Amino acid sequence: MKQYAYYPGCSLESLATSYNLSTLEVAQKLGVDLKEIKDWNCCGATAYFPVDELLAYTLVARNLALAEKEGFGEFVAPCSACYKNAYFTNAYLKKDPDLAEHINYALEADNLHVNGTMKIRHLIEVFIEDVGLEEIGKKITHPLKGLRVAPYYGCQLLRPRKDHENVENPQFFESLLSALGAEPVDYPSKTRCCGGSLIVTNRKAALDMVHILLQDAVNRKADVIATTCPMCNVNLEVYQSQVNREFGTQFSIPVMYFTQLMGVALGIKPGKLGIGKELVSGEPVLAFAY
Amino acid sequence: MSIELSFNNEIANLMYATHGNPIKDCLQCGICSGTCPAAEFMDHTPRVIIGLISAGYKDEVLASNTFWSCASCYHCSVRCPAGIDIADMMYALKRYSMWKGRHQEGLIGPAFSESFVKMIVNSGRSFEPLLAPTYIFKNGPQGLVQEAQTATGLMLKGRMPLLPRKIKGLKKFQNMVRRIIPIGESS
Amino acid sequence: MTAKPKFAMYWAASCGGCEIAVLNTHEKILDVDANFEVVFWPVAMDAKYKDVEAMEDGSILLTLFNGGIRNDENEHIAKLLRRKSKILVAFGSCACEGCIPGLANLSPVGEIVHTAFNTITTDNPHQIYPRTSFDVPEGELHIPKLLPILRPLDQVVDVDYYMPGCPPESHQIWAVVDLVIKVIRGEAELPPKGAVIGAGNSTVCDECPRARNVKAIKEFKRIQDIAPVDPTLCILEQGVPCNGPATRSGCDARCPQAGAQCIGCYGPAEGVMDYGARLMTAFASVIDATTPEEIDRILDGIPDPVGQVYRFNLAGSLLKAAKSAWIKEKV
Amino acid sequence: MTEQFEPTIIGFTCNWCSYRAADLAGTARMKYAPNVRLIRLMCSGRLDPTFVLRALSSGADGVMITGCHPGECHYIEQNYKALRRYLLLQRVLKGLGIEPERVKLVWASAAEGARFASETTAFVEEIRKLGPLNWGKPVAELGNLQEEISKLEEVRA
Amino acid sequence: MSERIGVYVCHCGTNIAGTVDVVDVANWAAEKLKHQGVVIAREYKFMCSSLGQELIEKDIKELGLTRVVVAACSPHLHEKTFRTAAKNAGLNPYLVELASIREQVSWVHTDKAVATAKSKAVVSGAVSRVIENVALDEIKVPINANTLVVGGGIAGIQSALEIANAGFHVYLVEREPSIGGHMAQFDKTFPTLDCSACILTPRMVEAGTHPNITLMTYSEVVNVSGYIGNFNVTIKQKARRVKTDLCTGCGICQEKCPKKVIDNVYEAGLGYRKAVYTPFAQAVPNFPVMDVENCIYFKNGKCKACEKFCPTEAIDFTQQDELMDVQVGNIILATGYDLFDATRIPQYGYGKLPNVFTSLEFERMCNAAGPTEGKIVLRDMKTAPKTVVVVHCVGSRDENYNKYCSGICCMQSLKFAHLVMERTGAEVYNCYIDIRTPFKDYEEFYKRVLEEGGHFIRGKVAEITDAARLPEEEGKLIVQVEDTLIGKQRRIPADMVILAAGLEPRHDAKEVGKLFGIACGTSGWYTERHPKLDPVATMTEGIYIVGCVQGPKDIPASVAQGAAASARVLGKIFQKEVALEPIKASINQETCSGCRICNGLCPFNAIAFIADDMVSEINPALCQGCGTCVAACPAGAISGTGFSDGQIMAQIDGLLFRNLEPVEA
Repeated sequence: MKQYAYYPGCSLESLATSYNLSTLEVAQKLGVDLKEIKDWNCCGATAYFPVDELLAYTLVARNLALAEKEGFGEFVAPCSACYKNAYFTNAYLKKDPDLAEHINYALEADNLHVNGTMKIRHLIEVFIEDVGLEEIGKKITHPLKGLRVAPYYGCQLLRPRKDHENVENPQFFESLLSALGAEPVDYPSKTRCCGGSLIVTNRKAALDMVHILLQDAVNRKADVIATTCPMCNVNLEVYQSQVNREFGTQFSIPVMYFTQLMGVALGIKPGKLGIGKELVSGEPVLAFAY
Repeated sequence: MSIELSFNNEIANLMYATHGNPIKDCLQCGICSGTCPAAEFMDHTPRVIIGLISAGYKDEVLASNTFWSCASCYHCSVRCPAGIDIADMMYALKRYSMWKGRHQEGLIGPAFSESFVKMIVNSGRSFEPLLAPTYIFKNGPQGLVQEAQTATGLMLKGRMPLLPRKIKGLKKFQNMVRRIIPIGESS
Repeated sequence: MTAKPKFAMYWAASCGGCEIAVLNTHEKILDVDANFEVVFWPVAMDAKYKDVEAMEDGSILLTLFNGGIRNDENEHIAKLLRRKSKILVAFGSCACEGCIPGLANLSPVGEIVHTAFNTITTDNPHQIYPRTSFDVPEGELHIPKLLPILRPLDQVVDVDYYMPGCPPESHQIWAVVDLVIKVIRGEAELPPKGAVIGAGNSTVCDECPRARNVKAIKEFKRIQDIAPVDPTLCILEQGVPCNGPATRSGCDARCPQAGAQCIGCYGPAEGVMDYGARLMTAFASVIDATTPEEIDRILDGIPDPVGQVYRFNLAGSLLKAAKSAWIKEKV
Repeated sequence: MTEQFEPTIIGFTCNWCSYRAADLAGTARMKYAPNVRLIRLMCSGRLDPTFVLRALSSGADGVMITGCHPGECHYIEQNYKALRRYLLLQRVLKGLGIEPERVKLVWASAAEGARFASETTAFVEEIRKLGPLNWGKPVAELGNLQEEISKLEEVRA
Repeated sequence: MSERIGVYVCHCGTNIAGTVDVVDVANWAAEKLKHQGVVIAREYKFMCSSLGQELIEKDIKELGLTRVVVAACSPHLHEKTFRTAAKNAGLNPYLVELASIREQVSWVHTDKAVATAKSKAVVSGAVSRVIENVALDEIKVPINANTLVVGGGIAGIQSALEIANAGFHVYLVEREPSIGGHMAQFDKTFPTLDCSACILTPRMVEAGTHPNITLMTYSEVVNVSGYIGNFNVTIKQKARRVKTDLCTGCGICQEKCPKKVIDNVYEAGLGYRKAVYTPFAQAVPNFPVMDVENCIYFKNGKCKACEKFCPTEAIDFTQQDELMDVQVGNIILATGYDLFDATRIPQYGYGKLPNVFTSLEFERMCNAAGPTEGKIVLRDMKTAPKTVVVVHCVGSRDENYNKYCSGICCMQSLKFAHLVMERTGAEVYNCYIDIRTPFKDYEEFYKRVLEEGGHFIRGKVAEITDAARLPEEEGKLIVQVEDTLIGKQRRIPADMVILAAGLEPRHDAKEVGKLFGIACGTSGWYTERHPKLDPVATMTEGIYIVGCVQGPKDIPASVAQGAAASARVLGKIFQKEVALEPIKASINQETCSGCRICNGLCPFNAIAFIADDMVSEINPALCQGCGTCVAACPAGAISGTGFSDGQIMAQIDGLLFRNLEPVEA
C-alpha cells in the first residue's frame, strides 16, 4: 500500500510536538503510512526568502531530493509554510530548467539530485482526499457532538495556489469537521492571516491580527479553533495571553490541531495526542467527546 | 542606449519565480492594500510602494517598513487583477534592501532573517530558543519579561527543547549552501 | 526488317531489385529481345564501357537507368549513357528520387565508410580502409571515388522519363515496353518529355479498396501495436501513419491490400515539389488536438519523422540531404 | 567592428492579423530589423511546409511564420492546423540537422504592431547567432574521400 | 509565352523616397528583371493619384503590358485602386501585384542602403509572383431578399425594423417567450433617465405587428446551411402549450394558475411568476407559455386550471416542439450578453450576505413594474437602506475573471447612485478604479451625481463581510477598500451593497458561433471583420453581428449597430446579387484520390465527399479562401486561386533573388 514521505518540519519537533504526536497517531489509526524522510533539513520557512531566493529553493529541494532518492511518490507536510514552500519549489523545478540546473549544481555537493517528480500534499488533503470522509466517519467512536469548531485555514495552505478549488471560500475543512460529528462555525476570517512570522518581527501588528481572528471566532460562539499549521497554532494559542494584555480582552479559547480533534473523535487517548501541552487548556473540548 | 536598469526592472529581476516585469501591469486599483491585514502598520500601503517603484523613488521605498511588515499571507497576490505576485515582490524588496544593506533603523526583520539563516547553516534545522535573543533584545526589557514568561510556560509543557538539533550530513549540507552563498567554515 | 533499335540497361547505386523486376516480366522479356538489340546490360550480358564509348552519340534508342549516383563511376556512366541514348529513363525509385540508398544522405560520407569498415558488425582488425588509388607492381589501381551525397539521376543528367517504384511493378514495365514497341511500329505516340510513365497520376488511396471517413487521430501507433488491424478500414484512420495519401498510384495499393501501411516507394504524385512536405501536412491534418502539449504527445507516435516522410525521397527532396552530409567540418 | 552576418529571412504572414500588424508597425513608424521579407498568405493555415523547405533550400537562413492568436483565427480555427504542421515540420528539420530555431511560429494580432516588430528583431538576432545556413551550396562540389576519412581518424585519435 | 511587365515605384511624397532610393530601385528592376519580362519600370511622386493611375493605364494600352507591379503602400490600402486602374485599361485586375515598400520598408527602417536593397527584394518577389498570377473573375451569387435576425433585444429589434420598413421580409427569432431583452428589465436609462419601458415598448409592439416581420419567440435556430444570399435555416419552435391562433392574451390562465414560481430570468430571482406565464405585462407577443418543469398537471396529472378557465380553449397540453425551415439571404446575430455571475467572487459575499445585490436585481427593484414597485429596500422587502455602496468592476478588468472593461457599468453605477439618493436620501458610496464616461452627456451626468452628494472612493473593493469590529459596524455590511487617493485602508459600514457585475459573452456563444460559422475572440465576443472599418460584418459573408455579441456596449451603440447592419443587408439586397472575392480553392477530380484528409479541415463545410466517384469537391460559394486544404492535400490535387503554389514559390525565389541571372546571393 502507498507510502508517503513525511516531512514534519522543525516546529513539530519543538513548539508543535503535539501536532506531530496526533498526526502519527491518527495516521496509524486510519492506515495512512507516513514515513519520515531521513535527515531532512529546515525548509527555511518564511524567514529565508528575504536573504536569497535561490538558497531558499535549494533548502526545500534538498528535502524533495531526499524523498525522491528514497523512492517516494508523494511528499506530505503538516505545516502550511513547509507545504507552500515544497509545493512551489517543486512546481518551479518543473517549469524553470534554469532554476533546476542551479539547484542541482548545489545539491551535487550533497550527492543529491532533484527532478521535481514528487507530488506535494498537505496532511489535511491526504486525510480528506485519500482516506475519504466516509472512511473517516466509519471509524469515529467518540463523535464531537455539539462542539462548535472554528476551522482556521490560514494562508499558505490555500495561497498563493490559485488552482485550489476555492481560495476565498473553501469548504473542505468544514466537511471534515462535520464528519467528526462537530459543528463547523462559519466566521469571516477563516482564511485571514494570523500574522505568521510577524509575531517575531512586528509583534504589534501580529497581535492585532491574532486579536481579530480570536474576536471573530468568539463572536460566532466557537468552543475551539482548529488549525492546520503550527505557526498559526502558536500565534493563536501561545500569544492569547499577550493579546489579552495588549487589548484588555478575556480570551481563553482552546486552539487545537485538526489532528487532535480527529484523534479524540477516533477514540485515541488524549495524552497520546499531546493534549495537555497547550497553554490554553483543551480540557473543555474533551467534555463533548466523553 | 543605456544599460542602466530602472528600479522596477531591478526588482522584477529579483523575482525568479515570475518572468518579465509584472510590476508594469499595476493599475493602482488598491485591492492589495484593501486586502492587506497589516496595511495599517505600514508606512505606505503596498499599492503606494508599487507606485513608488514604478516612479523610481528608490530611497522612499527602501526607507519604508512596508515590505518588512508583510506577513506573506499572499492574499493580495491571489486577488490582484493584474496577476502581480505582490507578496513575492515584497520578498524581492527584502532581498534588495538586505543586499544593499539599506533598511529602516530598528527593524527586527533583517536581523531575524540573518540569524535564522545562520542558525540553519550551522545546524540544518531551526531552533526557537536560539532566535529568542535577537528579537527579545529588540523588544526591550518589557518584551524580555513577556518572552521569558511565555518561554518558561512552553518549557514546562515540554514544548521548548533545551538543546539544538543538528542534521547528520551537516558538512555536506554546508558545502551545498556554499555553492550558493559565501559562508565561512561552519562557526 | 532493318536493324533492330538498340536497348541498354544500367545498374548504378541500387539493390538490383529493378533488374529482377524486369526479368519478372517472364516471357515478355522475349519481346524485348525480339524488338531490340540489347547492346549494354551488365547484369544480363558481357559488355565493356569502351564498346559503349565507341558507339555513335544517340545511337541507343532506349536506356533504362536504375540506381542513384553515389560515386564518380556512376556519374561517368550516367553522362556516357545520356550522350549515347535517345530516350533515357530513370528506372525505379533509386534513379527517380534516391530511394533507400538516398538515406545515406543523413550522414557524412566519412561516417558511412567508417560504419561500413569499422563497427562491431565488421571484422577489420587492421583498420583497412578503401583507397581510391593504390600502387601495385603493375602500376596504379583506381576504385571509384564516393561522392559526398547520393543524387537521383536527374540531378546529374537530363532525363526523358521517370518510372517510379521500388521496384517498378512488373505489369507496369510490361506496359511501358509494349508502349515503346508500339511507338517503334508507329502505332503510338511518346508521352511528353519529363513525364512519369508506368504509374498512375493520383495516389495510392485511389487504388486502395479500404473504406475511409473524416479522420481524427488521437494517437499514432505502429501497425504491429494494433491487433487486429481492421481489414476493411483505412489504415491511417486506424492510427498507423500510412504514406498512401501522398504516394503516386500505380502499384494497385499492394501493401494496404496486404494489410500493411504504404511506405511510399512510388514517390510523389503529379506536380508535387516535395514528397515529405505532402506527408507532413497529411499527418498533421488528421491530428485531433489543439494544444501544443497534446499535439506533441500525438506526434511522439511517429518516432522517426524523417524516415517516415522521406524513406524513398530524401535525395530527391528539396533539401536533398541532412546538414551533416555535406558540411565537411561536421564530420 | 568586424562585418557582422546579416541573415536573410522569409516571413509568411496571415492576411488578417500579422500582415496588418506589420502595417500597423509601419504606420506607427516602429523600427525593426530589415532582414525579414514578407509573403502574404490568406491564413497561416495556407502555410505548406514545402514553402519553408523551398525557402531554406534556396538561400534563406530562417523562416518566420505568423498567424492570429489561437482561438482568434479569422477562419475560426485554421491557425491550429498551422500549429500542427509546424510542430511536425520542426521535428523533421531537426532530423535533418537544421536547428529548429531557424523556423519560428509567432502569434500576433492585427493590433500587435509592437509585438510584430519586437518578435521580428528578436528572431533576426537568434538567426544571427546561429550563423548562415548556406543550404545546398556545398552539395554542388564533390568531397574527397581521403580527406573525409583522415579527418575521421583525427576525430577518433 | 513571356509576359510584358510594368513596374511602378511610388515616392509617396517623401514617405518612401525619404528612405528608399526609388530611382535606383526602378532602374535596377528595368535592368536586372528584364529577362523576366519587365519592359518598363517607372517611379512617380504619387502612384495612387489620378495622374499616377493614368500613367499605368497608358502604359498598359500603349506598351501592351500583361502584368503590373506597383511598389507602394500596403495592399490593404490601395490594392483596389490599382486593380481598378488596370481594369479601366482592359487588364484583368488580378494581374496586378502590390509590393509594400512603405509599411514594410521605408517606415520601419532607417538606413537608406538597407532599405533600398530590401525594396529591390520585395519588388523582385512581386515581379516573379505576378508572372504566375492568372486572370480571375468575381463570382456572382443571387441574394434572397429575406433576412434572419437572431435575438429580440433592442439591437435585434432595431435591425428588424430598419429592414422591414425598407419593405423587405424579416424573420425575428427570440429564445425567450417575449422580445425586449435586457432593456425590458431596466427602469431608467442613462444619462437621460428616461423610462426604459416607455421608449422600448413602442418598438416592441411595432416589431410584433409589422407586416414584414415574422416574429418567432420561444424559438431557437438549430441548424444553418448555405452561404451568403442563400442560407437555409432550421428553427425550433419550442412547445408553448398555448395555441397562439386562439389565445387572445387575456391573462386569465395566469391569474388562475395556482403554481407560483420564482422568476430567475426576468425578475432576476427577486419576484414570482406562474407556471403558465408571460414574462411581463407588456410582453410581445402577449401569448403565455407553459413552464412544464413547474406545471402541477405535468407533475401529478391533476389541476388543468388554466384549461378550465381559458375562454378560447387555447391551452393545449399535448403541443410538441416544431421544426421549420426558412430561406434567407443575410443573417444578423443580436444574441446579447450574460451577466457576470457574482458568486464567482466569494469575498463579495453575494448569495451569502442577503443585502448584497447584483446590478440586475437592483434594476428590477427600481422598476415601478418590478417586485417592489420601484421601492429601494433591503432583502426583507421593507427596510430602506441608509447607506449604500456600489462596487464597480465586478468581474471586469481582472485577470482572474474577465480582462476587459465592461464599459457600461460606470454609467450604470452612477445611475444607481442617483436613483438611491433620489428615492431614499441614503448616503451612496461608489468604489471605482477609474470612472469611464466617454460618450455624449455622460461626463455631465457624473458631475450631476457629484453635485447631488454621491461619495466616490477610488479603490477596488477587497472584501465585504458582516464581521463588526467597531460599534458603528454592528449589524452592517462592512466594505473593506483602500481609498487610493489618501492611501488608507477604509471599512465602510453599509446597509446595502450593489455589485456592478460585468458583461460576459453568452454561455453558449462558442456553439452558436460554430452554428453560424463565425469566430470568437479570446474574450469570447464574436470577431468582427475589421475592428474599426467593418465592425458589424464578420469573416463569413452574409452574417453580421450587432449589439453586445460583438463586445460590451450601451443602448445607443447597440441601436446604432443594429441600424448599421441593416444598411449593409439592404445594400446587398438592392444589388440583387453579390460578388465574392475569387480567392477560392478547387479540387482536381483527376488527381484526387478521395483520401478524405481535407474533409475535416474546412470550418465552413465547403468540402463535400462524393462517395460514388470517391472524390472530394469544394463548393466555391461556401469556400472562404483560407487555403488550408490547399496546403493539406497530400496528392497536391487542391489548388487555390490568388495564392497558388506557383505564385508563392515564385515569390520566394524572387525575394531571395533566385530569379536573377546570374544568381546573386
